[in-house]
Amino acid sequence: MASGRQRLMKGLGLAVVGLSIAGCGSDYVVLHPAGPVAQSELHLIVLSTVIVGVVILLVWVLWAYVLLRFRDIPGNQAPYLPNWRHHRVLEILVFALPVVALIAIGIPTVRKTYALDHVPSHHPLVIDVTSLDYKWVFEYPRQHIATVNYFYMPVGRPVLFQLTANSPLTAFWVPNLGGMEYAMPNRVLPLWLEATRHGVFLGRNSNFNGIDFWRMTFEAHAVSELDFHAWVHRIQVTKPPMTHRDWRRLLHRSVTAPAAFSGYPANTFPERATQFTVKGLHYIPTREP
Amino acid sequence: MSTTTADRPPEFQDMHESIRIMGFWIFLSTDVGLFSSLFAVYAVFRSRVALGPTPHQLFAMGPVLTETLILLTSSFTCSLSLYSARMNRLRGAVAWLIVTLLLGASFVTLEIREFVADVTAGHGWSHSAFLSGFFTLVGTHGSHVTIGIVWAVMLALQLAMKGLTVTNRRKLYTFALYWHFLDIVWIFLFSVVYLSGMA
Amino acid sequence: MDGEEQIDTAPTGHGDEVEVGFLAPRIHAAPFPGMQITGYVLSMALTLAAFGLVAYHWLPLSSLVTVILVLAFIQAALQLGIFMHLREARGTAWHLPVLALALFVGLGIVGFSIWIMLFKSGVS
Amino acid sequence: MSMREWITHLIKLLFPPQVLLPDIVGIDIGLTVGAIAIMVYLTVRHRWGWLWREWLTTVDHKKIGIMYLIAALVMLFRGGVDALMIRTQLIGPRAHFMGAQQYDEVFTTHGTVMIFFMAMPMVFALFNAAVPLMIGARDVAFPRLNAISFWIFAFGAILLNISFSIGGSPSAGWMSYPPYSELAYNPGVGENYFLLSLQVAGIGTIATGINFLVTVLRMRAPGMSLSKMPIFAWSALITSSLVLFAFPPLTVALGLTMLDRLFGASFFTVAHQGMPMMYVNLFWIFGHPEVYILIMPAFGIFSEVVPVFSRKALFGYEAMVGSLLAISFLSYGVWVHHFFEMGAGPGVNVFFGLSTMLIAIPTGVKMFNWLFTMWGGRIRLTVPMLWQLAFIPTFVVGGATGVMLAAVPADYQYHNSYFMIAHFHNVIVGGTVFGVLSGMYYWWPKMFGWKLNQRQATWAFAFFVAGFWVTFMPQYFLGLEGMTRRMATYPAGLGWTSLNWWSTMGSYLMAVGFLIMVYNIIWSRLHPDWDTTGDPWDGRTLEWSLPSPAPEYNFARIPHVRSRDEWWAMKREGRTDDVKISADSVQPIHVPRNSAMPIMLAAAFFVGSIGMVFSWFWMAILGGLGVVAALAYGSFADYSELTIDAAHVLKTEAAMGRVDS
Repeated sequence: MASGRQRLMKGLGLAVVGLSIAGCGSDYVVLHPAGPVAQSELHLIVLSTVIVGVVILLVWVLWAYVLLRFRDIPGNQAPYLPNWRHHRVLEILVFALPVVALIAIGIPTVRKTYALDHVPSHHPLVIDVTSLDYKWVFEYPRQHIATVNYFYMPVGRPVLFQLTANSPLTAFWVPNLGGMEYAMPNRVLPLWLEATRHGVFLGRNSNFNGIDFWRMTFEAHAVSELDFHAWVHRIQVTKPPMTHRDWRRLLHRSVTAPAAFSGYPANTFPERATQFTVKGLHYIPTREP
Repeated sequence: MSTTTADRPPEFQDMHESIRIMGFWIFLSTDVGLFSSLFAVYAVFRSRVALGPTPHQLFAMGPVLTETLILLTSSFTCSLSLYSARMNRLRGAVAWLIVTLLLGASFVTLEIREFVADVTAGHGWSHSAFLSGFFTLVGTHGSHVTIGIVWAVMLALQLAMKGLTVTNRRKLYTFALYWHFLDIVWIFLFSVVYLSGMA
Repeated sequence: MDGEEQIDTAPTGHGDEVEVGFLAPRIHAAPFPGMQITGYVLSMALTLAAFGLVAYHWLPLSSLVTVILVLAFIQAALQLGIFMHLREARGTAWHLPVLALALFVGLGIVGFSIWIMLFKSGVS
Repeated sequence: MSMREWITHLIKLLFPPQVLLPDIVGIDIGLTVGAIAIMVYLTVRHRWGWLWREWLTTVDHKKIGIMYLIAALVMLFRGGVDALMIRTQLIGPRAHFMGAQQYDEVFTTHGTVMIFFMAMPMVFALFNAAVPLMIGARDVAFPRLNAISFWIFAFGAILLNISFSIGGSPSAGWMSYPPYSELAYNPGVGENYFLLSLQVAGIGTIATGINFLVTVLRMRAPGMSLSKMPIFAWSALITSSLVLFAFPPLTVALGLTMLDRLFGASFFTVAHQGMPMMYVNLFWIFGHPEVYILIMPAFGIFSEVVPVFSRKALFGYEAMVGSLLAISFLSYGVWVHHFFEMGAGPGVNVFFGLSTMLIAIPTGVKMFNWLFTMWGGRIRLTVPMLWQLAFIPTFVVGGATGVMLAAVPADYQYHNSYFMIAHFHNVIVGGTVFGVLSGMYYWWPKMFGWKLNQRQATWAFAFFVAGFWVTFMPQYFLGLEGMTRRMATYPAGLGWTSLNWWSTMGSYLMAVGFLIMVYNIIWSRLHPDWDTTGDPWDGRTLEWSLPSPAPEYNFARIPHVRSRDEWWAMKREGRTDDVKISADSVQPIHVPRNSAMPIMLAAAFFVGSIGMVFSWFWMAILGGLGVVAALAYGSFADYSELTIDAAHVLKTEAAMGRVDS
């Protein structure tokens, strides 16, 4: 048994070391922000981790000390105080400690929550996002192009995503760029993100919506402003526009490959809640042209 | 333990029965939670009428006022039933109880007629979130009243069979609590759903 | 009542200790149902008043709903106090704090739900 | 080949992909064979009458507690097997141990079973076993209602558990968010099973809440004022009050979904302006108090266990009670932190984020008070205390990550990720499960009259706790790597492989711990170590003044309570003879009679629910009529109490040496 236990302890030790090494790896997408939103959120994550880490450590040390000192073993010299049940200073202290920790976390929480609610630009790039069953449709209302399961965004310019769903509730999440928001039927929700470095960032639906939920991913390509315009132009020139037939095919429950269109029917992004209807398993906008 | 039994109303003289009354109060407080949730649903869904009627178009004030007055009167007769029991008048208690349940039955009848009229006019509850919320909120109250009527029938039978026993006094008291509670719920239904909808 | 003696020596003695404050029970007994009649008249009056306010548009819409709700709460209090013998109990009236909590939670459910469902996200 | 790859390979060999059909057939055969075996045993041993009289119709809180405990352990097994299936599926990238549909069903039942049919009954088992004895009562306030609660819960659990072999399992997650749970996306009866089983079990739970609220407030022994009440009784009182107002919103949320699915209403549908977020809102108005319903009893248990095994009074009793009250009060106002991502705006999010953080204050006070209770004590490392000692360093991590999740913008990155999964398993397993297991080992001698083998129990503890850390700590990091919950599988190359492998190994360790626990129970039953003193732990509260197990009337003489830890005080002041009775003062005792009504009523609920699940409305109406009939029978029947005469009481007490000569 002893050797088994040793092996277990060794395994545990390895796991801890492994974790701390991996902690620096780029797989930790939340810890490697590529934009100001994720950066701001990471700042709060680190701050709160450090503060609660101090509290955790304090409790662990106190726990270990109490456990070692006050064991019920013969010859224990530690004082035995069977009726010690109050200590004014201690009681105030244990009340004050969490209060201080919470103030330290609470103030930046409030400030950041309000700050992240405003797009820091009057002319953000607008992308209308519709989540369909197991795919994401991105529509650029100004450029009038549409893509499926991937999109391009210029580095250094805030992007306003308008999220909705013509499917069950989903959540839009690009960990490198910043926090998620639900995409839900009957409602359009705004979310802004910005990339400050080039790269391809993996995004996904984080809210369970059916058997192919785990495959409902997309790629966010952050490129320079010039490359972005070149990309838009290329789509406009080389790709066909989305037809109603294409749209209906997207409404089917399926996983599809990335695609792009140089235009899309006007009523595919429902701006008003009454535009949602459901017929069997397929959803069609009410206002057919 | 200093209070003497004479200080207490008859329903509380037996310790076990007094505990049951308290339990019933607690049950009513959970019903507050139930109706609050339904009111919250209704309040949020009120403007979500889709292509169906708005509250203003749907409600007819006349029958609702009649229903309200009937229910208020039944609440009064119910209190008289309990009063008679406390005066040790068995006949009065049973008679007022029967009046109460008849008034309750006429309330439910009027409500069902109203519902049937709405549905036949094409305003079934599947047409909008508002209609779903409305029918469920009012219907939940109506089904509570219906349960109360069944309860009152059984209670009247037991009173007639066994008279004003310790247990029957408690049962009448808890029934009265239930009935008045439904009256309170209706007052809020009347105000929040109907009067605000008409305004 | 055969069990009278047993019941008074029953093991549930604590509940009989009358505690001070608003949890102390109150009992009213009257030879004539005056309270009940008063309650009935008042509830009718309140209902008709609320109805009149709406039917004859005696108030601007903004304050109308508030007034109607206030009237409803008054009437609920009447029902509780007069018809439901709210403060009757044996020993401490423990149902009072529970009802107060129910009211608090109920108002919280309705009020917060409305607030949350406004979707006030300001990004635009 | 490294050891890790080798083990993964072995698992894949043992469980080839897509074994869906054989396992359901296997379970069906197992259930049938098991049921037949039990029936044959009962018939051969002539035990049917005994089962009916002693257990199925009992209204005795002690027996109901035991039945809750058995049900909870069976459900722990079921939910645990689900957990192992989930973890096995995730052992490596693209490890197709089962298909996505089956995976969805498994995680749905795992969550539902663990929360509603394992943790809740475990808590109620301990309430039933301990609370009336602690407060010096002969029974709960409403014994027959107590039996009704149990049987309604039991039939609700059966309803959910038959779903996977009859008709189809629910697969929309334990929260069942619409519109995915609506008919359009989720046809079939699986979701109906979910809705009905929780609805039925919820009725039983509300009844239990009413019962224990009234029991604690009205049934205390004379002299036991609120400020002299054991903390576990306080936690029962507060848990009950949370049940009262948490469950009605759940009832409404489930009921409205049912109306949508079965009767074409439009509450949470996509069409007709339904509003799915309203379900989410109602669900979490229930859901958040629910997690405190689960953790409060654990707090109560630890507040009993720590003083007993530290031989010391509880530090800061008033602060402990105050913090319980504060937590319960705050828990009603924090539910939006489960869906900060719905776009309710910064005002709402900040309000609910800060209110969530506030809960850390009373919780922190409790943590430190337990540590100060041990300070200056003499700590005995018995099994209940070991669970408590494991709880403190574990739960502080779960609580601290809870604060991190409450920081709104940070939550935008944690939500739905494995970070959040790790957090809530950290508090529910590390808090509630450690707590109820501590309570189970603590009150086991009182419930059954024999003790569990300490050595085996310690091994079970070691495996379970080690497994817990290995399972859940990697999941925090998986969350930071962007892995979300409920993924049926995942591709390689995202860096998730090794952490998932460790997590799976940890779950196997926990399974070993559970198996040892079961072995421990069976072994200890076969080699009973009888508790002849009634006070095996040198306890402090009144239940230890009784013999183990307590006689059916609990107290022959109701104690008159003078101080907070009354039994401890009696022992210190040499008043232990107070619990004895004298031969001439014995009085007959009235106890409630057994009743078949509760099980019949619950069976009627069950029949009606089956009717609703399959939309056989004639059957639903039949069930409803059965419910009315059972209630009417209960109302009209004359329930005179059973009188245990004085001679019998005297004989029983004398046999236990509790009569003053």
